Amino acid sequence: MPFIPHTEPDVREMLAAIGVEAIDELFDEIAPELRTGQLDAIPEGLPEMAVTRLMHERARAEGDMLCMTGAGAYPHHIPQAIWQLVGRGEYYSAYTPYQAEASQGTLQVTYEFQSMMAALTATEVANASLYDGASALGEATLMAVRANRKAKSKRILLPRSVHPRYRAVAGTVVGNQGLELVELPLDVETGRTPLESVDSAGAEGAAAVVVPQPNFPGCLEDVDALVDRAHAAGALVIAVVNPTSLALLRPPGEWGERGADIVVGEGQPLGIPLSAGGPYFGFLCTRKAMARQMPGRVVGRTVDTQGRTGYVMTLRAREQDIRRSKATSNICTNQGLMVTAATLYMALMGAEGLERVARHSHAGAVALRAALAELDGVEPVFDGPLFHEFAVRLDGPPVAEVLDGLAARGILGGFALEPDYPELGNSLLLCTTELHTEADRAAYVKALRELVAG
Amino acid sequence: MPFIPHTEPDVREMLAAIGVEAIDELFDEIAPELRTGQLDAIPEGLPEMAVTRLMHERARAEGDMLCMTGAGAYPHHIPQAIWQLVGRGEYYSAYTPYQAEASQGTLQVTYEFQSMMAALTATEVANASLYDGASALGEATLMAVRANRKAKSKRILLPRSVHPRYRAVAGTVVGNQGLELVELPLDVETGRTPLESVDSAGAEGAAAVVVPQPNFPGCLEDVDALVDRAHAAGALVIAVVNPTSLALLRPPGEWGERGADIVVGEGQPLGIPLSAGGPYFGFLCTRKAMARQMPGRVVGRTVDTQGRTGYVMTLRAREQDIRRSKATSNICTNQGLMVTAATLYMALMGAEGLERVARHSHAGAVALRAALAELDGVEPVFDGPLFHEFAVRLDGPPVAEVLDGLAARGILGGFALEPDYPELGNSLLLCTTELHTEADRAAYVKALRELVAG
Amino acid sequence: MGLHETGKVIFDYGREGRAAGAQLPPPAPEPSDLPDTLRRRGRPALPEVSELQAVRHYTRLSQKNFSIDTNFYPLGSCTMKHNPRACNALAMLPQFLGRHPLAPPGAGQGFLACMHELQEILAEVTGMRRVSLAPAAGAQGEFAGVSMIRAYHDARGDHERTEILVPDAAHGTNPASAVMCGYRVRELPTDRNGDVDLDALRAAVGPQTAGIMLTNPSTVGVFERHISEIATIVHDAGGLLYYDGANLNAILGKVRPGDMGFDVIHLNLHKTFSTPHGGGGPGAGPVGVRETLLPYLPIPIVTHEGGRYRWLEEADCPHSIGRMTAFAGNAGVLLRAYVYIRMLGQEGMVRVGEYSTLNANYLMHRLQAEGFELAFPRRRASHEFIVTLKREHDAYGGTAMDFAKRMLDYGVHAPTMYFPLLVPECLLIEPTETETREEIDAFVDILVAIREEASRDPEILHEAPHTLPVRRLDEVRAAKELHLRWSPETG
Amino acid sequence: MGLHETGKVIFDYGREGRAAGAQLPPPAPEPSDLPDTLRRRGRPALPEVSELQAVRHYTRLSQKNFSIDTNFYPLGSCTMKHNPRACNALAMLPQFLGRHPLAPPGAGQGFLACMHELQEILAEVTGMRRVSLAPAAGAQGEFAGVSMIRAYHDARGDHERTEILVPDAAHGTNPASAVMCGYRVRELPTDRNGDVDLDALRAAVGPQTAGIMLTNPSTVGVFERHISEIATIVHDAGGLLYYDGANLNAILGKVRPGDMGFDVIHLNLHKTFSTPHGGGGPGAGPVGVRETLLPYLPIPIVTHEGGRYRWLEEADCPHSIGRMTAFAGNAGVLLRAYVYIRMLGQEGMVRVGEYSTLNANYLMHRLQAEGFELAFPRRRASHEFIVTLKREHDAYGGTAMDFAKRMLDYGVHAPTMYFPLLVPECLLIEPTETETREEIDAFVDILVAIREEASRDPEILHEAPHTLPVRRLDEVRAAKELHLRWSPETG
Ligand SMILES: Cc1ncc(COP(=O)(O)O)c(C=O)c1O
Ligand SMILES: Cc1ncc(COP(=O)(O)O)c(C=O)c1O
Repeated sequence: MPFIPHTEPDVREMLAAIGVEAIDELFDEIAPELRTGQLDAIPEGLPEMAVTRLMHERARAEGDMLCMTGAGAYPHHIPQAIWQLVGRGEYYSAYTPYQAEASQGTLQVTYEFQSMMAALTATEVANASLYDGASALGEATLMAVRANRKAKSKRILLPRSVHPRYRAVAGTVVGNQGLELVELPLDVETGRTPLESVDSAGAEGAAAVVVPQPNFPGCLEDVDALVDRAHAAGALVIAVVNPTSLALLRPPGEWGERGADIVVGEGQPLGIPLSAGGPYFGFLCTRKAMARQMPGRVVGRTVDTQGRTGYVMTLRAREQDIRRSKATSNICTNQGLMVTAATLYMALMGAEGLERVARHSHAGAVALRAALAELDGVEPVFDGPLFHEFAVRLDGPPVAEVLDGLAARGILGGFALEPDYPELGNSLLLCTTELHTEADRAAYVKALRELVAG
Repeated sequence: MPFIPHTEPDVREMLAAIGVEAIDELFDEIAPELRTGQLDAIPEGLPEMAVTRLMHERARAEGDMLCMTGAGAYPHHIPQAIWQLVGRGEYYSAYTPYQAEASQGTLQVTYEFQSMMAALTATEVANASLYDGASALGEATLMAVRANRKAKSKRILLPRSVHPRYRAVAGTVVGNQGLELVELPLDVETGRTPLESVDSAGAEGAAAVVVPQPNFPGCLEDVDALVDRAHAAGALVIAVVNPTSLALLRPPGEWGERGADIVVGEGQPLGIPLSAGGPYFGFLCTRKAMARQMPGRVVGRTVDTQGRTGYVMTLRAREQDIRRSKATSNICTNQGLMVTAATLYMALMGAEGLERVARHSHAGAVALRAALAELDGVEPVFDGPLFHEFAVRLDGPPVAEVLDGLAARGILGGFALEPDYPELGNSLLLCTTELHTEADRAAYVKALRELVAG
Repeated sequence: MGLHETGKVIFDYGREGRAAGAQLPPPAPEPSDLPDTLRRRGRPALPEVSELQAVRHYTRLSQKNFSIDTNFYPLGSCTMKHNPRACNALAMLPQFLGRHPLAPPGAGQGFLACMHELQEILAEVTGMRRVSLAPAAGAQGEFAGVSMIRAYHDARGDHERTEILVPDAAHGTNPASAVMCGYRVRELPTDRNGDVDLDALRAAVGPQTAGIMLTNPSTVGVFERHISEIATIVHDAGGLLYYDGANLNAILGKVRPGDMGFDVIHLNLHKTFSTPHGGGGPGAGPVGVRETLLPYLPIPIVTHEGGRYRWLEEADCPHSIGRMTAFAGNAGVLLRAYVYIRMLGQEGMVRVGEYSTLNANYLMHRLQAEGFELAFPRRRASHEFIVTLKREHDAYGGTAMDFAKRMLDYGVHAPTMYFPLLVPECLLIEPTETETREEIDAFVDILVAIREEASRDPEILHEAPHTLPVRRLDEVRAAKELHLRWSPETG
Repeated sequence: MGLHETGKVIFDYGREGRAAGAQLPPPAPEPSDLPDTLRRRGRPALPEVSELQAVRHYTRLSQKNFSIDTNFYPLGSCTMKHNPRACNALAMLPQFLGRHPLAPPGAGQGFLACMHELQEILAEVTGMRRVSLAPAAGAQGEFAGVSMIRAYHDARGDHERTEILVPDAAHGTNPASAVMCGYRVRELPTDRNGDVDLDALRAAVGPQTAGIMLTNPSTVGVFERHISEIATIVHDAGGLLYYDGANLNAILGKVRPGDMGFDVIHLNLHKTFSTPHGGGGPGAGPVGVRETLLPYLPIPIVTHEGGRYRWLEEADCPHSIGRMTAFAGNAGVLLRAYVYIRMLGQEGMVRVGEYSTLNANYLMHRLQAEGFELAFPRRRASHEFIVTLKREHDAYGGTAMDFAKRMLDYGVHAPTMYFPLLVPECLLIEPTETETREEIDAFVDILVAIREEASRDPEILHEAPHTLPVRRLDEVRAAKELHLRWSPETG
């Protein structure tokens, strides 16, 4: 029997000990009419051997493309050590560290993770993960409403330059709690959020203003000014950042006069494979003073009865298992194993490695944008500074067709912007990382030239 | 610096502590004219990222074929747990267990392995591995000469039905030590070693007779008679067996009246990937009375000062590090990690699993031989019982061409016998295992029909 | 082991200028085209270590964890059963790992095929019409489920329903999720036998009732016998029934939530379908619905049309409650569950329910025979059950916590303690179907031995654990001092 | 940890009829076409366990090992340096694992390309004309190398050469390999400074000399300074020089065996090129030769002709000494070495020699400064060096063995003990280049602390280890009772 170790005598003796004749008697409290019949749609069990073959076939049916699409999920090199360690049974098959003394491995890793994330974002505390970047934004808006006791409304200003999926998810998450998400426009000239829109959309009395950096169309916002305006109006600032970019860009804890109040983002670039969209993890960092409003778990350092250092989950009274309907969030299971991977990633890369990753990613995007600008029928949508993504507009064939053409050449060639940003026209969002070589970029330019000219 | 953790201050302070100015001074006992110049043929170092891409490209350049070739290396399902555990740093990155107290993991695994191999072969003791099946045969012949003190010669009778590569390797291993390897013929009718040849080739006075089961052309030898004849002549018997087959076939410890004296074989079928030919491992089992003549390491059970069970390497006085030129073999580094994998394999499969593997492998071969016998221009070379390999002769095109044709259809289609066995003509050795489905066999039949008819 | 236990954090191994040389990309030039105002000034305080140092530190750290792979782990409500290794290996084939979430369907029919089959199989085994795999965990599944209930009422113009009923013993996520969906929570008492108090339910339902959230078997380890009555009462009042699938393991293949009258459910693939807990996550919390709630399922969902798989997204599902995460949920977890299910098959699934129930009832009877007190002695155990140590506590002073900590010394992870709250000094024990009878018997022996220790010298328990990397940890101090990060200045 | 240490063997977990259900193939019918005389009668006594039981047992067992990944491991002569994880991951890509050894070249140019480049790189870094990757370990490389020496003399009709010279401090494989090649071994003494005694060498060579086997740096941890004179003496006598590459790590990129006058060499990829030791193996022992020995290289060898790679086999190399194993040696190990070398590159290789030497000399000086006695105090250390604890032994009674066992308590693996035999109470210490200065300093502190313990209470040492899964084990009893296997009858 797959995964069940019982022998026939075991079953017989166990039933005898219980005092029943057959396993089925153990279900005798269940009304007979409720009992399941045949589960016809479920295939017969296969030995591991057959499933192995099946999954290898399915895997081969996946393409193996040169990926130049980012749009929220980024191909980076993942040092091979990471997943060999993360897959160790002691990490992989442990539960949430409820018994701290028997979980110092997971707990210390989480503590180290929090330390690294706080350092990277220049904030004071980090939680132990949320589901992903998008849901983290949703949680952050709820947190801001709780934390900003002076705010007169549950209004959140949410720039259009934030990832459309993040806005959608935030809408789903907060939609039922009376929060008002007010969209700030996108300046189609600069690709940024107009500073004045913060005031005109009602920062005054708002609970928070969201500030993305880099923003979704690949531009860099004037974060200092946005933060200061928001703060001046009494709103908190929720930063949405790409963690890799923080090796190059000013960390949100240092934006403007006082820095962002809550920082969220997608942790995937930190050692997590693309893996069709998940599991990734969302991170959330904040000021120590606001730690009690955080959603999700957090690990703290303490001592044992002998004075030795140890780690425990702490600030537990915020959580659903203790506070139930009054918890700061309903999150329970989080993305712990991904956090383990990210901790290893940051440990292996260090500041130097992360900076190199960021610089290569950036330099590649700058070079590619310049090369594409040379092509007839292709034009960068924005010309301001960027991190590692940028938009180009195509004169000729519709983006959807061009993407198909690129796919036929083995290239996952970008994200079509028009469906979410009609104002940007027939345009495409592209990404490069340290993985992309000059030859990769040249291959992309060549393919695009053929498709746009052809 | 790849893999070197030294910082600049480290180097400075370490040099100061030593009392030299530069690292190069540490090489000042080496005559300057010996110092290496540029190593021009060695490429520049690549980051892991680039090597990862390179190796993925190289891997993709490998075919992905339906493998119906055995001939000494067999595709079997390897439970996924095995290599996930074998790759754990504690097994992977440990040395030979010289400090027993700090190596109980490796030592106990080896002890369990020895127990399983002894059970499988129906012998009393097993060593902790040799390089592979072929070199194990070489070592076994040397061991037989040492052990058979009554033998008047260093003659070993070696049937032609033994794997040609094994015979070649045994020749290499013993060639310089005055052993005489006398070939026993192959009966082209039955595919077996003629019983009388044992006597006529000089078993009397020989140190040992080698008995393969199954033999290389896929036939089953009359092991009982061969063993009894050898023993009657005063020769020892060295069995060469496929470990999977022992779930179905009489184990060598029970051949004839007294059983084989030394049992060797290739351990690859027990959970080791094909991996282009290695690392595999050779096993060697024998009677307890002959244990002191064994080559290679062996682990024994003992107790610690508190009476607790523990494991150590034992019978060390046979080994090269202690006995030097009088050692039973020069082997030092063996194939330990493969033994760990095989131990896990046997633990997961158990007798039941191994028997199922053997039965499916066998049944597939029986079915495929029957199906091929129906084809025009294809004829089984032998019709006696087999384990999971068998030979077919082709009427039409040369085997080499047919193999090319099969390869073009994505099938690794068998081993050409003629170069090693001209007496078998234009024939092909085929293998099936539990991995091969009916559809695989049908695909093979179809492809062969096209190639032989076409 | 022993004297070499360092207690160091990774930062302690760092030295300025040290790096994992081969793991870094090559040096890169200073970017010239970023305005200074946007540039980071100082470097973040990340570790500066070699690959070996990182490997060694995190290998050693891992050894400080209990896990299924090393210990019996009968943590009630958590279904800590074996995580088959094939699930991990096959979900991590390079092509799956390399798939971008926005890859077009044409670039990856293999992955989509797995997702589609998984949807179908989960729908069948729960008796639901259709399943969405979008939610990332149980709690997010609850959120999605209750959101669908809300969407359903809203679509009917029924805006007066403001309350969700939740039994007092429910898992904390249930009330928390209901609140996140904008509902008030009304708690229902549990009766002496562990069932929902039907009179209280009748008194509680009304036009304000949006629905009820139930786990069945419930969190007190018994099957809710009045489930059909409950369904009728709630449905009659116009409310819907939400099924929290965290305990499905007990009844997998034996009873289906759909047949019990539930309208919407979530599953915890990281419990019933054996994906790993990973020291806290990730999980996956697919939701399933009856016909009536179909339009509201969260997106994306895989469909199979004309021989091809593709995602259904906003345009296909205009009434969907929306997206749960930016992409398609925890895809890698879903692949693991798919592999597990394919290995189990129909018969295997039924056995999960049978043997998890057998193990729990056997363990319950053995403990009872040894004189331990059960919370619900007259009930069958589901896949778990509750022991109360109140008697031991009164007699010797050892608390459930003390027992739990002492178990760690004996090499078994402690059961869930003090949950549900309504039973004093309780342990919620869930052996799961993948443990052997011998392991269960050994667990009984351990509990008996600890009780004996408690009667002889309660201090042994109170000071436990004795043999782990740390002794009992000071949680109060952790919360007071809030030391939540290492920093270069303060360590 | 603690009380749960079971000491069980895998067989103890078995029960009749239990199995790892999903890992087995489906049941299979009884084979009807095998004669009864050839059929197995009873079943072999293999474990009958579930996947979880196996995973748990072997996970726990692994934790009882010291390893590079968990501990500093300065085992002299063994080069226990970091095994980069990329080497493991990339050598285990499914396509490499799936490659049949008899696959035609057309089916796998990728693998062959790696092998060819590896041959070329190893030839360059050793100063040899060509390399064969066939030998499976160092000892097999020695065997191949000495066989080639023999083939060379034989081909010249020079059949009188019956002796191989080997320094007395040589590794045991050297004399053992020479004997396996049919030679007599004549030992050469080592002089007070660790060099070969040249006078003794001059006296020993003659027409009977087939060759000499040397390690340089030698097994006493110093560079043989008279290597050029030795080469001249042996060559003048008509003998050849064999280089045992086990210690190449110390001089990688700094001096090449070919430039020192060696005619044939082997390498231990599992030392210098960082492939894992795996608790005993597998390794790889490629051999390289000068022009004169080219025809004798063991097969197979990869060649690159007309843009394609293929194996050279018997027909291509009629004078080859033959095959070492049935197929192409330890291919998976070779792939690991290839990945490592590509990451190192030219500069990285030179650094290996430099930093392994730096670490050894630093550690040697620090220990000397702390008052430990060096075997060769006037010599540079190579990548390793010898400390003699004779003084400590005389003063306190603690042996090198006692020191070694006590080190385990401090969490470092002990150095090689009592080798080479010519230095009493010695430890051969090799820190390798991948360890940090802090780790080395900590090691010095540990040795000082142990010496202090020895002076205070030698019993602490004598009873060590104290903190490991077992205390000191009885090796005499093991050899006497010869309990080499578990059996169902006797346990
Ligand atoms: C009964 C019950 N409901 C809901 C949940 C929440 O599921 P998750 O942790 O996946 O969010 C849990 C898990 O802890 C549970 O045990
Ligand atoms: C100096 C020396 N020579 C030869 C060998 C033998 O190499 P292997 O163990 O790979 O057979 C060793 C390894 O232990 C060694 O240290």
